[in-house]
Amino acid sequence: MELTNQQRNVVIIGGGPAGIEASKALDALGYTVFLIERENRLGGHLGRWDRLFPYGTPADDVLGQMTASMGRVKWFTSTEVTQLNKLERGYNVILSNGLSVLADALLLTTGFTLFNASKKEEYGYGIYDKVITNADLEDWFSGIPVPAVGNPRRIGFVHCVGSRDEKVGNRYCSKVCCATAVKQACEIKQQFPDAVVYCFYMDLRMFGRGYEDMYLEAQKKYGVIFVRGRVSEVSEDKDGHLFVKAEDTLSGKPLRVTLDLLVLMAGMSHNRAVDPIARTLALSTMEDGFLKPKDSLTAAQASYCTGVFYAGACTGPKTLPETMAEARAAATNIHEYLQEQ
Amino acid sequence: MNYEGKKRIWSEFQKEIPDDRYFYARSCIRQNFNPGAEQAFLDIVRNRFGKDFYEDPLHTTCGGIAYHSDTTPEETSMTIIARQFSLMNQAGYRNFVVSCVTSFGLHTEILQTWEEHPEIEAKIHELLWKACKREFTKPDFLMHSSDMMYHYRFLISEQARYPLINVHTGEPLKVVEHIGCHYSKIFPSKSVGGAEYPRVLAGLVEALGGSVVDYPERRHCCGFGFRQYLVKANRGYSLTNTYKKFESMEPFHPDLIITNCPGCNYFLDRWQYVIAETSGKTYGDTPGYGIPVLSSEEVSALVMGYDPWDLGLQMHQVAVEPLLDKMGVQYDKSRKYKGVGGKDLGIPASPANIRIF
Amino acid sequence: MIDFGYGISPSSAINLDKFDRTMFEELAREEPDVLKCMACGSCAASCPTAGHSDMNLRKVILLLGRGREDEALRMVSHCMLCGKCLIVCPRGINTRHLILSVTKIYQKK
Amino acid sequence: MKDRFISGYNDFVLPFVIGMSFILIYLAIGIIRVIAQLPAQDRKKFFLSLINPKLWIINLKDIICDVLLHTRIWKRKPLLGYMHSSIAFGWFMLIVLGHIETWMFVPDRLSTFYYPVFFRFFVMETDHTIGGSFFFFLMDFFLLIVLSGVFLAMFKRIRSRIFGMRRTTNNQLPDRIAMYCLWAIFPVRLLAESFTAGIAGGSFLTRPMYWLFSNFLTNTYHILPTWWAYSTLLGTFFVLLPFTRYMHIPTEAFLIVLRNAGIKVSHPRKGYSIAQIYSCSNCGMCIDACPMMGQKKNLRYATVYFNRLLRRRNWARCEESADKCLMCGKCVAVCPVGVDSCNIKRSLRGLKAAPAPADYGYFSTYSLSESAATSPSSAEPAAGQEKILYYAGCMTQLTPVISKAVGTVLDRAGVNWEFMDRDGGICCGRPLILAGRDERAREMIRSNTELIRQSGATVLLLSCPICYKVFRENYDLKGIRIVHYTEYFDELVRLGRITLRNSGEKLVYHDPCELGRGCKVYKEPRRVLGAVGELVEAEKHHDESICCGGSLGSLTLSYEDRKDITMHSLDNLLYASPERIVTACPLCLKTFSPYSPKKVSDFAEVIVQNMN
Repeated sequence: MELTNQQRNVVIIGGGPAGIEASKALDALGYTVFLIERENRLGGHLGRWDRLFPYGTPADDVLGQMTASMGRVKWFTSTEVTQLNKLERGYNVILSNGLSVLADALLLTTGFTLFNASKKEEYGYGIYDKVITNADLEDWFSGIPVPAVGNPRRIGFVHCVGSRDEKVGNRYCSKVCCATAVKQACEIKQQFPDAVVYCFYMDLRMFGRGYEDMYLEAQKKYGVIFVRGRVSEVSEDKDGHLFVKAEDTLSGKPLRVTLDLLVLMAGMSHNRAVDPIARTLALSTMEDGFLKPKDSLTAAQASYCTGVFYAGACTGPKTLPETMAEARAAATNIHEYLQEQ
Repeated sequence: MNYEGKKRIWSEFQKEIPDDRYFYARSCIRQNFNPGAEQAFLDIVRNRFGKDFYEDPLHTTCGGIAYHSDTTPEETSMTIIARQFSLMNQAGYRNFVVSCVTSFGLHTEILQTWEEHPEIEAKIHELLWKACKREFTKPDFLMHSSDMMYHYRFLISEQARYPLINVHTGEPLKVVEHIGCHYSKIFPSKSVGGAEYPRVLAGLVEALGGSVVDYPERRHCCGFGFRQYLVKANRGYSLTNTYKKFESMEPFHPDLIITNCPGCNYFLDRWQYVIAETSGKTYGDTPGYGIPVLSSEEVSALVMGYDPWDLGLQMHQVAVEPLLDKMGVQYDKSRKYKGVGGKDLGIPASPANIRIF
Repeated sequence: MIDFGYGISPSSAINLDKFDRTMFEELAREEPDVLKCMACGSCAASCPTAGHSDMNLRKVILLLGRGREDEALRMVSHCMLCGKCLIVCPRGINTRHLILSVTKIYQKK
Repeated sequence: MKDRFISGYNDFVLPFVIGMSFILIYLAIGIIRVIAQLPAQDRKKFFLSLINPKLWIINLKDIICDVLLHTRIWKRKPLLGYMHSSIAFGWFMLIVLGHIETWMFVPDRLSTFYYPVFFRFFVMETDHTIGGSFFFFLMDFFLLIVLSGVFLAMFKRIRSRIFGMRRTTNNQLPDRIAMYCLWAIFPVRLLAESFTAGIAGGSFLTRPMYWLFSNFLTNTYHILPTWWAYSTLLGTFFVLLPFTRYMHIPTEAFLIVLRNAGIKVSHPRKGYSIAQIYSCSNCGMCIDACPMMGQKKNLRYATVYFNRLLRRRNWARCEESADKCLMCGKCVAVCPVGVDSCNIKRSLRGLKAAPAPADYGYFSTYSLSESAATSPSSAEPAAGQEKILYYAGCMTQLTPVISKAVGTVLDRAGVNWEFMDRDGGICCGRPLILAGRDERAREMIRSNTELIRQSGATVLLLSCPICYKVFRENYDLKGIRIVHYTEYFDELVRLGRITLRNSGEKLVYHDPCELGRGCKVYKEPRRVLGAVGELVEAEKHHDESICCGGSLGSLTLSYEDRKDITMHSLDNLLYASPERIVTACPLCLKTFSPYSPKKVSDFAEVIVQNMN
């Protein structure tokens, strides 16, 4: 018996940008789409960000535009997958709200979690009052009070916190932190024009269109000072200021500076919430915990498990445009897959 | 500073410390510089707390200084240490406690090496047998004496006669805790509290009523650095390291520095004299005197009411009298330079820039 | 004072807390392009003095921004003003005039 | 012809006398000051030149050609040339003829210097003589010439393009007043002479005017007022003169004498430079010539304004202007007066340079490159055989195509040569000289001279025009021939040591500033290129070629602004639709290459491609 598209169910786990984009695409193809989000609203990390690099687009605008019309997508927030069973064809997904769905295809858009910066003990996140993360600073930009920010005259940004760091188990580059740091450095200069802002970087990975211009602007317009060298340790002095040590690798000399605020550019870690699902479905993961696609070039959206697809940062750090593109690609892959069934 | 944050990290670096029955290995340099410290340690654990700490007269140096000075290969140290373990086995003990941080670091390193490379351990069994016809088994637990002080900190505070409180102001004494590099920087998981915010001395100081000074260069080496001090051409480097630490702690006006390492104790103490005599500068709460530098055992003993001169505190360069006065410790000034049975040890020459009494 | 045959050596570290930025800011006003340097090293690589002196324009810019004026000026004193760095700079910094401005501004010291 | 008044005087001459006295005193003081400010050596040169009869002849010729006839402008823009020479020469002739008339008819009045100027007022015609009519005719004729020039000048103010000028100088208030005076002087003189023609006589211009006016005016009433007006205009003009562009009229002759004496600029605002900047007629020819003028914002950097600012000692703006200048030398080339503004700007850069300490101690670590020092050909050349030392220079290190091609040509020609700076070398010193730091450049010159002398070479071959200029002008390499590769290759071709084939490719040759205007090498590269392809000319070429924009002369020009100049220069080169642009300078090559729609090649590269 030939099933219509509408009679086929696709369950998408994770209501971030990838989930939203894929759900709309699949909905447009006529499938019945269930979008499951753990948090109380759609958007994922995008919902916490204030403005986006490289052009400073407000994240709310992007998210608003994305969620403006969700079509017939059945989306559930504050909902988790409680049980997942592989059937002969498809999957039975039981949700925490009691709903049970027979899914013909499953799309994992579970994204990432922000690296827990307190793991880098030497930076003192959670111990020193004036050390915050990129996400904390985004909160502050959005108007949420962050007392640590205060009225700083000297500000530092530490790139690669929890990225390119084998000691914390993350050997990879998180891709977005360099651009985020430069963006935030400019934004904080807008707020505190007289402040001296330092960026401590290992490499500046300004790979995207418009990123290099942003970097140039940070240098020339905002006078952000770039120091090539990873911060090695942070201490608090008697007055609660931060005493920072790094090597200025370009001059080959140790560098010391006292700061009023230090922003740690926490990178992307794999989302542990996906681990139980991966175990249940016996999905392959990589050594750093991210899900392993069937082929990183030719089948980047496919898993080793029939009917299970990936999109976005669940397979590794991605920028927003990459995530969106993957979501649309996954929708196409799922469509092809369902048509062949 | 968020204390809760520190507690969260401390909770990740805890180790099991057996309460009793240890084989004790001394520090070769400390026996000479501050012999009272080890004597006090044994007296406290044995006589005050009634614990079983065995000390074998046949045990030797671990060879750590020679090893870290690049004069002997690791196998030499391994064999020496294997012999210590053999002595421990012979005496019927399973727990090993060392007095010296370098020694503790070396023991830890060797045990870890053997664990990763059993073939090396097998070779050492062979070498030990060739050298002195001995067999050994590894200890169940390896501890540093400061771990024991930390472990017994509440027993100590129960018996405290002079807690680390300034009797004139009622304020806690400001204590700089300095951890020897080899205690936790090599293997943070083998320590109490880890390498970044070590808990071992901070916990002791808190239990004894003092407050810990957290100054920017707290992680920094005391300056000993083996080759840095031992090779005279490098000695300025050693001194500069220590100087950097003192400059960093200066604004906090500490009353006392507590260390867990014989080398650190010595260098933080003696370099204060050299800094004073070359630059005229002294540090600490009492102008002109410098900051007394005591080991965790000495501090514990002092708190428990041991006589400072019996403890051998006159062996330290920086005068302890201002500290004793702040703690309210009763002492006889005239006994400071008297040896056993009132023997006159002679009064040292007075330095120009740092007061000694 | 006693001479022990060794002593406290001065720190080689760059201490940004002690760096008075006024002079560098004056330079940046006169030569805004100095801020554009991305330390690629093209200038230093093509410099005809390379291998013969310690002149390194990339380092000059860096050191001026780190409060090491003396070192930077020593380097600049070797410059022949030939302009090769100007030709190779990918950010289009007017390196020749930058060098002249450096000597002019820091001469006031 | 005889005196009308016994006294030979009328009050109306006073304004003229006052003005004339003022300007003569002013000029006398000025000349003394300039001479006093000259460096002792130059002063000596100047006085020696005054007793050199050969120089007298040259001075006279130059003064007649440049000051009176403006031959330089004639060559460039005939109409503009006519305008200038009609006023200058015409006026000069009026003065001369006035004196001749006075000398002929009332010789005892020659002692009063106003008399010849107002000759027609002071005399009456007693009888018609051929001689008298002849002079009357000449006077009227030259007045007509001057008037035609004045008319053109007025017209030029409105429509400058007709004279081939896109932009003209914007005048200041004193300039404008003086200009109106100048415009009015000759028509008023015509009126005055016309009204007086009934008494003093006249010729084809003044007589008919007299008859015409007498029909409706009582001429006698107007005689005195018009002469008053004429005298007042002259007086005003003379008093204003030092504060206006017209100061060039008396200064230029002095400049010519100084220049011919061999004096060079040594200070931007003293001695020779004063003569230079006061000789600037503010004609504005340099505005259109300047390659920076493609951008309106750069108009203020035109040399004419620089000269004006320097006259006013506006140091800050002068410095800005001097630092901006590309030193391409085009403004000097087109200047009708030949104001040496590049060197004035250079000396200003030097004057304002921060006294930075230089440390060139490391020069001693340079040696002749390995190959030059050890190759077998470095042995003493056989008698009569020249030994060539090739110095590529800094910039050529960035364009290895040039040095490689030069090497190929030399090898093919079987020349005994060495590469002086294969592994890099000391800068030639020209960039420092361009920046006004001559003192510092001297160390480079000394070290390079030593290296070259050591090599035992008889010929120093250069491919970089920047180097070429400095080696020619600032190095003392007696006994060693200094030659640019364009010249040398031309020689090789003519000696038959290399033969070329003509590919028929349409080539355009770009004259690098330092080679063309700087060293006057124009024909050699063209001759060689003509043999390898069809050589076409750019719209502006030779002396008027346009700088590529990459010049090291400018200190402050941003690379964005340089790009505009490059595009402008490329447009000029592509005027005759060539297939390829050929240049003979590494900097031009490097500057043009990224932006040119047509392939840009080096001279040597083209030779190699077309060598048999």
